[in-house]
Amino acid sequence: MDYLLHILIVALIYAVFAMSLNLELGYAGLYNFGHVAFFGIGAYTSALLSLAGLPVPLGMACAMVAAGMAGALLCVPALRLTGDFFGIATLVFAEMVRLFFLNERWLTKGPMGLPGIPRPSWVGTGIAAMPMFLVLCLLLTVSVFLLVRWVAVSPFGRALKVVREDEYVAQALGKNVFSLKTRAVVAGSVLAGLAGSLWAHYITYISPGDFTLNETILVLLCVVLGGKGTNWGPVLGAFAVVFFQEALRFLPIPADLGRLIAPLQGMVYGLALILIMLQRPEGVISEYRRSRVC
Amino acid sequence: MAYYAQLVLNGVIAGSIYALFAVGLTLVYGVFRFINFAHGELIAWGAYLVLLFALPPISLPLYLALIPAIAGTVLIGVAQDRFVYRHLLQGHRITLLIASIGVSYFLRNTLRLIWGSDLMTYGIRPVRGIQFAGLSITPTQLLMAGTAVLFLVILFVLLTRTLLGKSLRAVADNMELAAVMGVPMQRVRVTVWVLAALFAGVGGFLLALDTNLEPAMGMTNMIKSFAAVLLGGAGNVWGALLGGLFIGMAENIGVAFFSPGYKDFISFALIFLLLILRPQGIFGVLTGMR
Amino acid sequence: MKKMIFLLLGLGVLFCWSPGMAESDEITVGAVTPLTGKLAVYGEGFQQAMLLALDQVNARGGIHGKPMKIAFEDNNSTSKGSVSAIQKLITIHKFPVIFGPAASSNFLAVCPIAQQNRVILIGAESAASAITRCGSYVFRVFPSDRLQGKGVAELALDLGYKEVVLTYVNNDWGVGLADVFKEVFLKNGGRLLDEFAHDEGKTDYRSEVLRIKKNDPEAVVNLTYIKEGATVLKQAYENGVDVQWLMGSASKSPKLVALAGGAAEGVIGTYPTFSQQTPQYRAFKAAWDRKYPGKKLPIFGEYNYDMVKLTARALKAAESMSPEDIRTALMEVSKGYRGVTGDKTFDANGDVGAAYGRWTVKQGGITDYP
Amino acid sequence: MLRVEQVTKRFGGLTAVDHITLNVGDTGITGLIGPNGSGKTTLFHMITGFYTLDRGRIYFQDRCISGRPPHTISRQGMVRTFQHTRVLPFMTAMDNLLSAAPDQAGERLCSVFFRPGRIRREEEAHRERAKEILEFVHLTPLSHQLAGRLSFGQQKLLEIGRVLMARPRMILLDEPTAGINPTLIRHLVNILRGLTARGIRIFLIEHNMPLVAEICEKVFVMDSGRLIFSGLPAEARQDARVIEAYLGREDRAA
Repeated sequence: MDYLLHILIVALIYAVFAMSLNLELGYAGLYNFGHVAFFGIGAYTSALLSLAGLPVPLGMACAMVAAGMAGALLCVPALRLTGDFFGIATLVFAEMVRLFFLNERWLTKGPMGLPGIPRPSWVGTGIAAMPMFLVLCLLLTVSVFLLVRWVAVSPFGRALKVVREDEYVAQALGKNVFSLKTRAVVAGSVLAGLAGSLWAHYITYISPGDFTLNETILVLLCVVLGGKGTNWGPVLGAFAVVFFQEALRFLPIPADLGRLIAPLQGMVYGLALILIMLQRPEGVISEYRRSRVC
Repeated sequence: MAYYAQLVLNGVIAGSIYALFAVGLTLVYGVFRFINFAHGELIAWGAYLVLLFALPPISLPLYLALIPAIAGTVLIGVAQDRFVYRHLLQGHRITLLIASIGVSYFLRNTLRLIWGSDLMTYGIRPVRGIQFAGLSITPTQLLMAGTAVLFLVILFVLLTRTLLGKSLRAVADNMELAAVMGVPMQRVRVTVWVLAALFAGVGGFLLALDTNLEPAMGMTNMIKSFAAVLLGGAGNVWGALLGGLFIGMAENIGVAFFSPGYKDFISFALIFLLLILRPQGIFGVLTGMR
Repeated sequence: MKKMIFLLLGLGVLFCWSPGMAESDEITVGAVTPLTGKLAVYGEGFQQAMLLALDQVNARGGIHGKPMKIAFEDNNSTSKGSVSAIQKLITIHKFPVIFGPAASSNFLAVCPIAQQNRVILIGAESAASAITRCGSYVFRVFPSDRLQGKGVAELALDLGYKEVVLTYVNNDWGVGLADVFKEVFLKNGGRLLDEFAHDEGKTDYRSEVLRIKKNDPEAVVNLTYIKEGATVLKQAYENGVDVQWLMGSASKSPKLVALAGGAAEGVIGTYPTFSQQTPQYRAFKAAWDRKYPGKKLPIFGEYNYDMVKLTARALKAAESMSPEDIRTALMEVSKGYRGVTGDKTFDANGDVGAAYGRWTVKQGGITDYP
Repeated sequence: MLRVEQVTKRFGGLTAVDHITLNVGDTGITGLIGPNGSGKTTLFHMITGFYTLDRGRIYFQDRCISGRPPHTISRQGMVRTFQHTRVLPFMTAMDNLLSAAPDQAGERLCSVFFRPGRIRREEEAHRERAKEILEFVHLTPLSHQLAGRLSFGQQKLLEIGRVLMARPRMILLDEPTAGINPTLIRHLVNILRGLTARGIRIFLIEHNMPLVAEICEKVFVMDSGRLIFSGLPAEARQDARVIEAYLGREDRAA
């Protein structure tokens, strides 16, 4: 069942991506609408380096570093903004990054994209590599999950939540809000870079069109549907979103109505989103459920 | 010289369209504090409904078809509120945002279900632009800029001179306080959506008149319209106009100096810089709605 | 919680339920088609043309008496969606033949997957020259960019335009074509006054038009799509830019004229040609009008039609339904095959040759340029 | 302890705080009173670094703190509450306190990964202290309740507990008794007295005059951004300018 393997790999990569966003959105309360930029930076860095002959693991490490640095770079100006303004600044930043990929052809080959990105040599090539790639993704996802959880329950995670709940209180209690947020964004970007690099090595072809606002929206959905600010939420959300999208392919609709299928699917998708937000806005897993019991 | 003057003029026209879209967004954002992703779909629906009434079997002339079309758009706008947003106003803002993404998907795909994805047009013949002092402008463009300014003036008068407008501004300032003070919340809410949909519908019609119709036509200009909102200061009507003009001019003048592939990049970079240098919006000091 | 379980169960059932796998009394091939997203505009037409060919195949007894079917998978017009779609078609349904997605970037994303899985991938509208090197299982009935880029350059030179402005849509198709054009044009003594990309999907190209006007060229080579092309033409007309427009194949559509009106008058372009006088074309046109009365022929519809017809022929000729046998058969039946779009003989790389014709807009209609 | 010298804050044309100079010595509880809009809260914001100064300087324990960001000032031992209670509603009472512990090693990402032992020991210690403080403010039974679900008065207490957790040398309280019932006020007064006994200095804004007279050893009175009186509470009641500020607005306007 290579198809199932494929979906699992995609879901795992999205889980990493979603967890990285959750660090910013869920824990630190930062509305990052440009998270795909770091995914893209990770993907391009890793792809370009490994195409240039660097070993894949080294490329992935560089991807994380590059994404993290980009995150830090964004923070210096953008974190002076709060709420929606930060959101729009990040959104604009992501579009700028995409346009850079699109227009700097000497580096990225522009809209032609980068084909033939190698996979790590030890996972093999072609279809035979799928199971090993799944193992790689699984290992990385589990490590990221444990890492994020470790951070979330640490005093650092708690301080982030204070910042999320009330920045003034955080300052009054001696928290350096700017520094905390910066570290959250950098950590989130590093993990997004990892997800992006996994993506590039899995798909083996990337082009600027893969890193649009739509991707940000998708990963935002994963986080919010699953439950932001929780450990399992983003993972669950990523699996739900990926599986739901794939499941739509299996809806038995007669081929004659071909023209109608796609819009109908889109309508169902939209309607499902609206209903979930109306019925369960805090996501499948609620951050506060434990306390509600007592 | 005429070259640069023409670029500025093009920027002004493009900016007035951004502004027309931005006003609806800024009203909704000012009162409900969320970015309505589905605003672009109101724009598209406005344009398509005109087409519906202008084509057989109804075959109204365009300017007459505009009336039922705008009414229909307003209906959709109010329905958005009635069935979705209204129930979410108490919750987290990100919930509203995601719900509006859902509404956007739903409306856009409904559009595609009915009319298909193909490009459509009102079938207006292109005409030569009016030449004036070396500048060229088409009647449609004049109409666009004129409508944008006219609507903004009407809106400004509405907001500052009428009781309803004043209540609206009160709600934008502080929703809870306004409710306590006896501002008719229901009416204000409906008014905001009617106005937002009205602007979107008219804007969509004008955009389609200038170019063509496709289901994603509203989406394309959305990011910049929202940037215009923020540049002008959220909830500030004049700010939205100036913000829109600023973005329109920036990207058009940029074409002269950079590769047009970087057209968006220029305007985005400027938005980014401005956000950081003047987070209260470039025109934060001007008094508008708030 | 209960709801969740039911949901999961429902999903599980959906996954296990897969059409076409159990039923062996029909021959099904897969198709990755842009039904949503930015290419959906074209996807519908591709699909209709494929279905038309399919009807004809089945009306003549299908494949050895078994009806042929096409399972369409949407790709969202993205490379990610294309990969997902082809993974499903290959691994769930195990179709031996898959019709690839439009847009070269999407096609290039799925090529390696098809090649590695030894599944035949056929494209009907992907022009990028890189596809030539995709591998032995990848075919296309659409000629490579190289031919067309050369064609446009020759067109400009033939018409005596030595100095032109070049603009192209900023995507894989436009950039690829522009590169070939530039190479050939410059080598043959041409000169570019200005060269720039324009964004895909914009509604306002007035400043780009102005940049053309500033250079005051006699001719502009505008390699772009229908929507962008129509908008540029219209806004250039409004701005009083009167130049000879030279365009590519992607904007050759009645839609261009419908959108740009009089502004499209006199445009000259190249397109991979095929005679509209052949019996094949006339039969196709008649069949199209019967099945979709009142509908204009979609862009690249003829290629999609030929692709399905040719595949059906190969399926009939193949010794078994294994991709290897079908591949051999495909090479074999293509030799000298004359479809609607002309000679479809595959070369060793799975490419076809083409003669490039020239089109022009005259009195609101698209006709051949003499 | 705290010296404010010639500080001024303007908002557009309005001067909210006008050349204020005051010295909060080593007194247990000091009050800051004045009519609404006289600039008391603005002054608090300036002292704690939330507002920048247009001019003047502020010294805390003889170190200049003006121009420093709020969190640095807080770390030097001057911690404040807000006029409207600001607990962290979606965190438990316990977490509210724990998050206020000063100088936590666990808030540095490196230590989170590389010094887990030290963090565990620190957390243990903080937890113990938080329990003591909850006991002190009588919130022990509610320690695992979400702070947002506590009653208004309980939130006030939690806020004071949270300030304590930060190990302050001086606390700035902005209207600590606003909106709470008399019983709770007594409770609060006891807590404040307990704090001064521990050597913590308190500077508070208060409208409840009898209470100010009861607990404050010294008061400052502000009116329209100016300091009009400083001295003993009992003297303030007799001071003509103070009386005028509270009652005689019309006379002055005329």
